Amino acid sequence: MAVDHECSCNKNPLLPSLCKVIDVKQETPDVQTYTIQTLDGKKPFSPLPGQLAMVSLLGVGEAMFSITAQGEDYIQSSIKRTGLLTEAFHEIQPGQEIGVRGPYGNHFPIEDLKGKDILFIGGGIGIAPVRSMIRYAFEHRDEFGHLDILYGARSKSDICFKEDVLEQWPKEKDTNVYVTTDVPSDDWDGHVGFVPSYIEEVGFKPEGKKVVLCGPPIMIKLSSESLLKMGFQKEDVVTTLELRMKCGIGKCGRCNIGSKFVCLDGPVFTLAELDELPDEK
Amino acid sequence: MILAKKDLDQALKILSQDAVVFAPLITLIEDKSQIDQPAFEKKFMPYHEGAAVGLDNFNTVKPPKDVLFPNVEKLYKYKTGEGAYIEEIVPEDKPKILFGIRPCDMRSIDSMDKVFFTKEYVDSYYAKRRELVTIVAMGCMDTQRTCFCDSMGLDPTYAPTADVMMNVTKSTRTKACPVTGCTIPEDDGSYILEALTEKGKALLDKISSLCTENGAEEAVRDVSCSLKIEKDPELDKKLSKMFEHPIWDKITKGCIGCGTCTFVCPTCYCFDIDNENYGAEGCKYRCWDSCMFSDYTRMAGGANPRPTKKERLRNRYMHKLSYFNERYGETLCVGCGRCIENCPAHLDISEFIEKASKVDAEAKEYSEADFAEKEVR
Amino acid sequence: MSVKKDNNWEPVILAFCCNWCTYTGADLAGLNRMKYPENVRVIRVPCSSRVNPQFIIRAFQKGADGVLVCGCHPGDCHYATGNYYTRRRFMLMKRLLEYNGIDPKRFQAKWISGSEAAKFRDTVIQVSAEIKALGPNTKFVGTYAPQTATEGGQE
Amino acid sequence: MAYTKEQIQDMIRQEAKKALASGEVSAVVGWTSTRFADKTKPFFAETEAECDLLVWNEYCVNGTAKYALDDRYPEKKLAVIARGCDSRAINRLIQDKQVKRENLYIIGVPCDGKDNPICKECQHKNPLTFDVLVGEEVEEQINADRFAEVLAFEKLTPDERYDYWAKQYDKCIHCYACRNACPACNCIECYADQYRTGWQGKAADREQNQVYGLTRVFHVGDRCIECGECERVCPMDLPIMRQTRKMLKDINDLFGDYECGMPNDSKPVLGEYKLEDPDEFM
Repeated sequence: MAVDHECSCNKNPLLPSLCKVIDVKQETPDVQTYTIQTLDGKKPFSPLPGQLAMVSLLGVGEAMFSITAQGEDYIQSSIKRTGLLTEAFHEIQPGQEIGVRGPYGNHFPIEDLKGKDILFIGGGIGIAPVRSMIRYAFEHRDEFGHLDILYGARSKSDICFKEDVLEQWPKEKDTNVYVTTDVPSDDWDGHVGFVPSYIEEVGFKPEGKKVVLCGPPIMIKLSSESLLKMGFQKEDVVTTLELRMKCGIGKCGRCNIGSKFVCLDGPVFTLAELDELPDEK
Repeated sequence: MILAKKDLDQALKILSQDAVVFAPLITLIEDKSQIDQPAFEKKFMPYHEGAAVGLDNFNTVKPPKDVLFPNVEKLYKYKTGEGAYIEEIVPEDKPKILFGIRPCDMRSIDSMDKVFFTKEYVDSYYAKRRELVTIVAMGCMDTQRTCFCDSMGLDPTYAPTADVMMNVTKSTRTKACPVTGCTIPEDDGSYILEALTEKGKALLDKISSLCTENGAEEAVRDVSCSLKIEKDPELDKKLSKMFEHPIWDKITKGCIGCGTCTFVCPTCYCFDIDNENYGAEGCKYRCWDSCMFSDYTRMAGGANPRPTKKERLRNRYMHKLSYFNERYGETLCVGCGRCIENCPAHLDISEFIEKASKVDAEAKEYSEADFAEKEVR
Repeated sequence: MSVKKDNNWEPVILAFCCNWCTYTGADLAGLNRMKYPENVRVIRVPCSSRVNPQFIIRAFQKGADGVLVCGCHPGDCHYATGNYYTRRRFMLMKRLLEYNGIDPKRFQAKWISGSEAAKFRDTVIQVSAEIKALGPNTKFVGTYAPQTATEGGQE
Repeated sequence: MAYTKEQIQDMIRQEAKKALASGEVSAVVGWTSTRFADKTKPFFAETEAECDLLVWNEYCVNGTAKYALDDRYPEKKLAVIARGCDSRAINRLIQDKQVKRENLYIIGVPCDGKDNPICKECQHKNPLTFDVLVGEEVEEQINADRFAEVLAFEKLTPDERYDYWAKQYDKCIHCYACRNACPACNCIECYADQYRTGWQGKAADREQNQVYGLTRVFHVGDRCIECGECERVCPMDLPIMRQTRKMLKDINDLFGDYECGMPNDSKPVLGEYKLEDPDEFM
């Protein structure tokens, strides 16, 4: 049998390890953040910013979620209530056991981003994967240039990670935070409008700047158009995709775009790489 | 080595002693009401004494892939709530012999090896089964009308990656079976066996007492497929530029969106992972899935990147003929013809290959009438 | 659940009971301290027509030895006509199951009103005795129970 | 004098061209030849030249009606070449409110039976609903006994029956061809596609196949038009009609003579009731 074992370990990549949720935080009416630890209080694994974890609620199902943050002894995932499984997730109480396997996928091109100014753009729950990179940049603040964070949510109550977005991040050194909501509300005195138009309004300069972009598909599409119009190069805009996944290891077949698998070759792609693939996003 | 046909059963009996031998067995489907004619089914099943082994004639409807990649495979058991656990279910470690698969099916196993063993992760369930399997491939003696493997670059009489290659010797003549109408040997011809790997040698050692050394016998190697198709050798590259081509609209119209083609395909390896619960306990299993189903790519919330059969069939054909080439360097269609024979809507991948080879990749319009003169078989 | 048929074996009977009649009837049986075999598991449904024929197949697969569907008498349905549909549906389902080899005693339907506590008791006693006489159900038995879950696929 | 196959084929082509020329029709669904003489495939003729590819012979076995569901809100009509069974299938879809009659242009063709065993028991060879009829009506089979198979099977013992079906469901590969070919299976989203643990498991093993098989039979049993597509398309040759016909037979026995897909708006048996229905649950 002529097969090349690229992986030296004998681990079963489809077998999750039993972990527990130690904290549940209600971010918005339909988004919760789960802090996950192994049963003996350790970190399940150490992901790089942008990587994914396959989280399973035993007896209900499993799905791929981006890892929004990690600490010494935990990882965090933020989950929006959209379907059956995520509805069940929102019933979770701290202490519940879940299965976790990962980390999967590639990650944001840290080496490429180092030494450059970065513009982070997030829309809605799309800020979740971006946040892992933002946190990384803050933890290694000296290795990066000026940081801009532009975040759009439907309304004030839909802003995820309010403490970070509204309080913590604006205080960080050499960092500008722009927040916009789609609809005005009485308790919101910030900018109102959609992300793509806000990008143009602020008028970011493309020189020496890289963009990390994530949000709903239509926002990614329109924001990319705005960015390209403003002179950004396709190679300088990275985005992260989401498709239905089952195995997470590039075997089960469904998350392909052309010959690439989002779970293995992605989820992070530059716009230039996406251009090479069939239009099936 | 030479094995007389009459000794085949004896050989399988010996091999069954310390392994499960999966061979294409012909079974009668019993219908005690005797309404219908008795139906025969040919399927790769564990050999037992007295079983009718059908090595010649038509291939099985279901490919032999489920010996390595079962239709349903339990991955792990779990319990939720109090005393929660996750416990791996390890495949049984009994050696298996896959006996008498055709070169097309052997090639499909090579493709599956590439999928499950390479690209960063090794699928441990598949790996475990694969290691325990010894494959005896059987060169085709005659081909069905839907066979086109030689147009896809295969040799219907030789499978270079098998553990043992088995061919009939030239003297064998056949006649029609008075009961089933199948072709059966007229005389006791023989098989010529050649070990291609160490595993194969070990297998042949077990039955060496039944065999004689090669004499003047020659293997039947002058078999060629009845279906010849004109395939552009660069079709994979051409197709990658044809994603928006109007041909897709036309050829997918007749498709009914079932999963027959994917389940009878020896190379389709996509799977789904699901669970079945019994109270707080349950087990996670994986099972064959089909890219032709709507829920294959549908995401939570209802968005679906492939909403209609056009996108789904396009993805299937592109995967077989272009994406897989790009990723693993070979075409995923081996030309076994199963999907052509079994498609409810009589779609024909070979017809698509021919048409896609001929059309202009840049064309904005496409009409079936351009291919009006059809070859009728 | 015991698999062998022995004297201690007790059948598992699943009873789908309409919330408005039979469930109240069963409640009344309890209030009156009527005795009936404890091997019946009651599932309350809003109407007997809520019972999907699939539930019955699933019940057998997951270990039930018998299934009982109970609803209001025709004409008494809380939703006016629900049990008329039930009647047609389960007359066909019963025959289809029988055609597929299930003993008709294993699947029964009965109209039991809220005041018919005694009828509920008698039905359960009768069904229980009948199924006990038949022994454990061996048809439509599932393969996913964790205690039997081993390697899948090939037989 | 009866027309020959070739004459009917020519007339079908002419009608198809006429329909396309009217400008009201986007495509004509019929059959075209494949590379095998004994197989035809469903075909959408969209241009005049493509109309000449339409064929009519004993191998035109595929049902054409279900393609009307591909586009539920069409801008133009879809022309369907319909045999007797196809016209019943169209009635089925209309009665189930899945397509509108005005969105279809039906080219009816009386059918003398195809290379399909179910045609031996066909009750309606002539189209029941059509806009234009090609050729002339054929004689219906009066003595075709559609329940003979069921009656014979009922005579077996319960264990024999169970074993038979269990073996059949072991064969099933869960491809859903029966569902996708069936004109009565016209739910916009099938329950089997709605992923939910405990509903329809995707695994192709006996347990899930029994659930799927029986649920489907029960769901379509009272609306079955007996075209036999389920059985024809099954790659594993499951005798699906043997189950469905059992339901139809019981319906006939219990609730009176019943046939589906007639050009009236009768409700399916399980979708209505009568106060005087027999009752055995007292």
